[in-house]
Amino acid sequence: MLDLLAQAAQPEFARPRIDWFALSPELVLLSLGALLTLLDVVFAERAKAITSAIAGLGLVGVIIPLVAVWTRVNDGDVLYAFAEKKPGATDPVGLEHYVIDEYAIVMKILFVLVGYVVVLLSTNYVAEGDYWESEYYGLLISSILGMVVMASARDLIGIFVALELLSIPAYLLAAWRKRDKLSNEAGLKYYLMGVFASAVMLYGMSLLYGTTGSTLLVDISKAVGGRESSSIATLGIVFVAVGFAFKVSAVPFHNWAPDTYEGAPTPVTAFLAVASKTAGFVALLTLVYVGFWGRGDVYEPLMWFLAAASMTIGNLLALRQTNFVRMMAYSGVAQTGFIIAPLAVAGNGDIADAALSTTVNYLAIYAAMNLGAFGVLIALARKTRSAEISDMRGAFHYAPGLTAVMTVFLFSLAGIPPIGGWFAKFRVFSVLVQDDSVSGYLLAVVVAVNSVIALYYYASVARTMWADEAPDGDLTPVNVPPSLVAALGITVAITLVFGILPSVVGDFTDVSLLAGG
Amino acid sequence: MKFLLAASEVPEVSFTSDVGGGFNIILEYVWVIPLIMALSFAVILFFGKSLGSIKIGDSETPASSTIGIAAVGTCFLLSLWAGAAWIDHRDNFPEADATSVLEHGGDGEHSDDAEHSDEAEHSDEEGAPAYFDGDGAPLVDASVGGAGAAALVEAGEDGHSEVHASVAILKGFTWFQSGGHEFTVGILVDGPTILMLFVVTLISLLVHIYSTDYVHGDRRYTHFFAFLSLFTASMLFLIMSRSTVQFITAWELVGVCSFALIGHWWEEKPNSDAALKAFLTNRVGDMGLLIGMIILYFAAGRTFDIMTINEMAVAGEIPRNTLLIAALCLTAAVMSKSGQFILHTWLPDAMAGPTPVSALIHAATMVVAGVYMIARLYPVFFEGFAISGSSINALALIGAITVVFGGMLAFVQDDIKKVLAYSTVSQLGYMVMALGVGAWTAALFHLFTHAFFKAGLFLGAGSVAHSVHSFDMKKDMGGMRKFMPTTFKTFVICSISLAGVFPFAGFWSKDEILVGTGGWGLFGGSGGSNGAYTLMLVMGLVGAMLTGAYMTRVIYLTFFGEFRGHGHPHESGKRITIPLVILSVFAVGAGLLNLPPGFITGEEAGWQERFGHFIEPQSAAFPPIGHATPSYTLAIVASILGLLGPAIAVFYYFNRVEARSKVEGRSLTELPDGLTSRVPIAKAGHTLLAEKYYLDHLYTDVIAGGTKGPVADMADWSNKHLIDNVIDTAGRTAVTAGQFVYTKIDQPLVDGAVDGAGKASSAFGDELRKSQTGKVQQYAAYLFAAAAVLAGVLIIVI
Amino acid sequence: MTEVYLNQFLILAAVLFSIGVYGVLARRNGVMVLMSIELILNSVNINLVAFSAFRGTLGGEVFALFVIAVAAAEVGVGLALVLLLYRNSKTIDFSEVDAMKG
Amino acid sequence: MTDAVILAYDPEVPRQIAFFLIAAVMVFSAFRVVTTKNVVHAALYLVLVLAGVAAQFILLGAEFVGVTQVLVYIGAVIVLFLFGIMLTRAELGDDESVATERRGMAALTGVLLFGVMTYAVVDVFDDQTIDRTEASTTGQIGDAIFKEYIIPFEAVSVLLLAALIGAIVIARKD
Repeated sequence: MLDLLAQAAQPEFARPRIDWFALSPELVLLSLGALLTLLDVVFAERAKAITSAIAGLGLVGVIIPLVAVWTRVNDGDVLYAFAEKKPGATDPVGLEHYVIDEYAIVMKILFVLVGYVVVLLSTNYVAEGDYWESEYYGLLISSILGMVVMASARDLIGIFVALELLSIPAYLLAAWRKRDKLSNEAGLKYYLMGVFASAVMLYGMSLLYGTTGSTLLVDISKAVGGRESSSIATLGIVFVAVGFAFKVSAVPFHNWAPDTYEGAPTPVTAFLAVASKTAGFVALLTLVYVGFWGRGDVYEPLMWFLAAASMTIGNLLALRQTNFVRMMAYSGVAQTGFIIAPLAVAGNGDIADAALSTTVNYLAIYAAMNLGAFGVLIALARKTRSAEISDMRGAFHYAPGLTAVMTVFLFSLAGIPPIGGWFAKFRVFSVLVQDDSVSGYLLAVVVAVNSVIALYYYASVARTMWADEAPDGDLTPVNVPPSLVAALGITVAITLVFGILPSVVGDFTDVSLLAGG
Repeated sequence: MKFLLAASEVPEVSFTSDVGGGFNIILEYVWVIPLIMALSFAVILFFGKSLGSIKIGDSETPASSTIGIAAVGTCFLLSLWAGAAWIDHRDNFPEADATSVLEHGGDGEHSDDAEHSDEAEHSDEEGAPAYFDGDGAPLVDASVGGAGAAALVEAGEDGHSEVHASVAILKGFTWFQSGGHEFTVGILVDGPTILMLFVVTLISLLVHIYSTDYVHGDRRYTHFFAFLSLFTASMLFLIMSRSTVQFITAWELVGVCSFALIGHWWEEKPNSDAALKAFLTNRVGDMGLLIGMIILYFAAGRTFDIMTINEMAVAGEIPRNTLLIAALCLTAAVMSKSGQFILHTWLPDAMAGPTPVSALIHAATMVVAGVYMIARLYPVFFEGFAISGSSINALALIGAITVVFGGMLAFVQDDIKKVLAYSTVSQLGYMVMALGVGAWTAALFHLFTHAFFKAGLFLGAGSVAHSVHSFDMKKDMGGMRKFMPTTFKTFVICSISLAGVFPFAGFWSKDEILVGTGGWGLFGGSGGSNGAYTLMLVMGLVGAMLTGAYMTRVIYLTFFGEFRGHGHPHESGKRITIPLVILSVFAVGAGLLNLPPGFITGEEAGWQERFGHFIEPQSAAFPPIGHATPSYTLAIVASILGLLGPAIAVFYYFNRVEARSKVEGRSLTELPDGLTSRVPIAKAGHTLLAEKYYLDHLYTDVIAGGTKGPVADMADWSNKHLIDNVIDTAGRTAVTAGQFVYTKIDQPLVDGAVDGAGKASSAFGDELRKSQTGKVQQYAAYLFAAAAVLAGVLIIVI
Repeated sequence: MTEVYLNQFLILAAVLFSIGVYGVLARRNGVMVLMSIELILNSVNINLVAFSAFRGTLGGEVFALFVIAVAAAEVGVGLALVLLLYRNSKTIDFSEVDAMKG
Repeated sequence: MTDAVILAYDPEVPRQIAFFLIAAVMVFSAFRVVTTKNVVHAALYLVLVLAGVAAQFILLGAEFVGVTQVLVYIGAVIVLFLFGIMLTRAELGDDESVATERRGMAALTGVLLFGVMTYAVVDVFDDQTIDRTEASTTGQIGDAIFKEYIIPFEAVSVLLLAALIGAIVIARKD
């Protein structure tokens, strides 16, 4: 073995120049994870009380370097984490493997914010539920780290590793309620489906690598884009997309979602439904805009199919649910369809930019309204101990504030103006129409029809909460802990602001095309 | 991404409060009115219950309704002020100037800079700041002169500018810019806005007052008033929307309120089902609205501004086909919101809500939102459907069908509110038909008069129902005139107005619509420059006949005959009857506002067409509104036909049914099929018998007794055999036809299709659920197989 | 002249992949399903290394190393979950894990 | 090193013979892994497949990957599997009761996937050959990992730690 290593007779290893500033958010996040692990090791039980506070504060702390980097990339500049001196060049050339552009940083901020809200949602839930606490937050942080890495990763290996880094902790968290068979089942199903999906994705990646011999997306784009159609490229693109279609729970790769959501601890469900899904979209967007660029003939019909199928089937299944979490799972499937829809026309160069910012915009609004809905559920479940819709009857009579906030989230999800969700849907519509193609118009009609169906189940929940009588006339108020109040405050504010005053935050999601795309 | 600057990038709101003096200032601040109602909603929702009751006079009134009434009362006063200010503003609008400016625009001549400055100066002299808008220049200001004409100045990039005159008041600012879209919001105040402002606040005020009694003691009293406030706010917001986005927002909001209020009594499943049905049916139309508006957004060069869209549509800058598609999409929205045939089914179901809600939302205001939308975006429809040149178009046809079908359906309802609901459907059909044939003013006029008499009818029905605790005319009503004289009188007045009897309000507005169709020149009417819509005229006349007939039936079943219910009905309290009286006064007199030209001569000629004068937009952004020449012939023919329906019904009910009731000794509601055998006459029926003879005698005196000899005999014979049979047959046929439409077409087909779509999607959902077996390896099989199939298909296809 | 074809490796990988897929779908024993997953992941590695040799670049080999590392972690997690299942339900039969459905 | 020797004096024939022999063993073993009723046998067949994969890597000139394969898979993963088998006390003949249609579904899916994959690779890489002359060195791989793939590398370390901690929490009795 040593012989083998010694044999390495080749040019001196040249350390690439590292842009520590650009990497600072990741480093802070990494330190946060390490700190949490260390605290657990050193102080054991005594650290329990403060782990969630540290996790939350730490995530807020990550915002600082993120915003600092943001000001740098604000005008469409691109930072490269690594640069190397190429022969003949005076300045180091950035390596395209890890890129911090406007898009990446916006998504990173979104992930960290979502992570923060999830920590807020988890604080009391985990502390009162007798879970493994510090490990919980440690895994949460490492999953968020995976997402943050995903936003910048621009090569196959980076995307694969980031995907696994964000998924593996999530598999475990879904099963975190150890003595509960349902939680166990949830984790197992999620794990198995996740592994199968990443196996398919890996096979696709191996083919994409095979087309060019490089793992860099920009190189792959050169090899597959604009060329004659090649079965390998098509197979590779479809298989890789399948891996992320699973992650975003698009039909027909959605089956895990309702089962996992139902069984997993509710804050983890919120995390899966929002952060994990967003991460899948981030990868999908990166791939479509960088890796598959020029192969619209493959991914456009694929995305069209996924969008239409997800919307329709998700909605039809959501109609029949009696459990709020399962309903949200299917509604999430439908929302996935709405979010994918712009990608079905993204190949049109004129509207590629609009399609990208539309998707990012939808993701941000979706994150706020979905997290909020789960937050209300967590708060209500403190009293009802259930996620059945029928147990939310008459919530208005004992928790008017929660009911009002929930109504905002539900109506936003349904796309009623002037709440954020409406604006998100409007932009999807407008991108589809702008494409001015038959497929675009058809998909717009599918979106329209599905918006009609979707309202039914959202409105039914609102109706149950507002108008029914509370079960057994029990009107004891819900004790909502401050962290939940904070989480709901943040999410409801974002949901409303995105709808009522989008200009305040609208530009947040107006990202320019990805670097290299 | 200049995110840090995002907030400051919004153009400054610059209101120039120069409306020619203090009085007209309200026109620039009408947005305060919905704001008051929105505040009222918030206050009632969050503090309503904790504020307890307020003692007014001798009765305890919960604070929530007091807040609501105070708010809507203030709004009503502000609306009156706005109306007065508008009259002032409009009267000072120099039509001659407008025309000359219009010609500039119409001829395509770009006024040069000198002219432009002249115009601007001219405006300044009159105290009218200019409204700048255009591609290059940001929207800086929108304001209008109170004392004079407002000028709509379009500054092109090349310095050229077009000057359009518009009497409308436009104010607004860019709400936000995002993703390449610019969203403007603001107010657009013109004739229709002022009209609706008055109608909405007045009816809402009356309904608020009425409701304090009607829903008294309801456990959701507070919520009821909160949602009334929210609804009023949304409706007011809708009518003054400047941009289509605002319009959609308000449109959805009124839908939500309607949903919440229909489902006020959730506990009963039919009610909640009705609310959801209403909501869903409306959503179908909402999608039409959304798609239509988005088409217009792109067609008009990325703008949501209603005035700009109108202007471009008129100027022919949007291709006809685009307008046609947009108009068709919007028509879907109208069909659902304004209950046009095949999407009307939610409206009768919506009667599950409390009666004041039906009066406010499902008769007078929300359901006319669709009509209002056509009126607002009229150029789109006018150009899209080529209204001026054709003799049939989608809008007119849908309206006409709705008129007749709605009227027939109203025949066979036993629920008094359902009769009124179908009647509303039918009347909305008139409005849509009027817009379809180009009679813009007539449509809005009918909207105006209809609001009063229909609200009056609903509230009257509610008053009766409040007393007998039921809406079933056949089971629980009858003879109510004895117990509720005020309700009876107002109800009859409103019914006469609805039936279009001279000189009640309904006559004038309906006549104007019929004239506006321009059909059959033999009546002397002419639809102005628009086409001759003969079919619509016929349908309209049939509708008029039906209207009188079904209202007669309602009046008979409710107020005549013997009381068939239980308990001791009594007249409702003052808070219920006073709104009824007010509404019936309007139902009588509102028609005088738009007397046709030539009806009055001499000094008072100024009263002619006042309504049209104040309501019609004076703007380049509007197609020429055709003014039909009124026709005495048509008025007489229509009146005869309009009275023929009620006459048949009167004979059928007051004569035949009444007689049979006497014979049977109980209060009947319809004639039993076939000739029945003699039933021993009960003592209780004696008075009725006498009365029947009395009526019969009168009838004989009038018709037959006036003549002698063979004529009298002949008349007598024809009365006994011919007229009797004809009327009998006509009545029976009408009932059968209505029954047929209701049981064979409306319920199974239309309603069934709507329900069926829901059921089918549920069933499909159930099937899909079976694929969710819970077995993870099953899921894995889907995953791998789907991956393989998707890849395979794409490899083969590409 | 004998040639080493790229396709011989790729088809071997495809065979292993398909056998693995058969395994994960047909097996009921949880541990055996996990073993089948290893078959799939190894087939991907064959692909990667074959392409690496074919293209003469290192990326594939590095990728394969990462796949090996991640696969090890995945097996660990998977076995932990199967153990948990066994402890809670006294079975590792995946077809009995269907408490949630519909 | 063996690889280099083979390349030196006989370029292709022994390699091809080795490939097909190993491939045959691999396919047979893989087949047994998914069909044998005995869990322990399945694990042992898996060892054969994994070793075969390592051998193929070496045939392809990827020595370092091949060695890692042996170390990680046969050294660690298989041991994990055996522990898993023991801890779950799996019975012999466990898969006796598998329904036929389930096998049919699984086989169908497998064949479908195989068809699509094979079609694609045959379509594109019809008769392309691998003409690699020298094996990649460990040093090159190390350089690559610590240069462009440093972030995935660090991420994998976090991943392993997280998986370790999480797996312990999940699997331990408490």
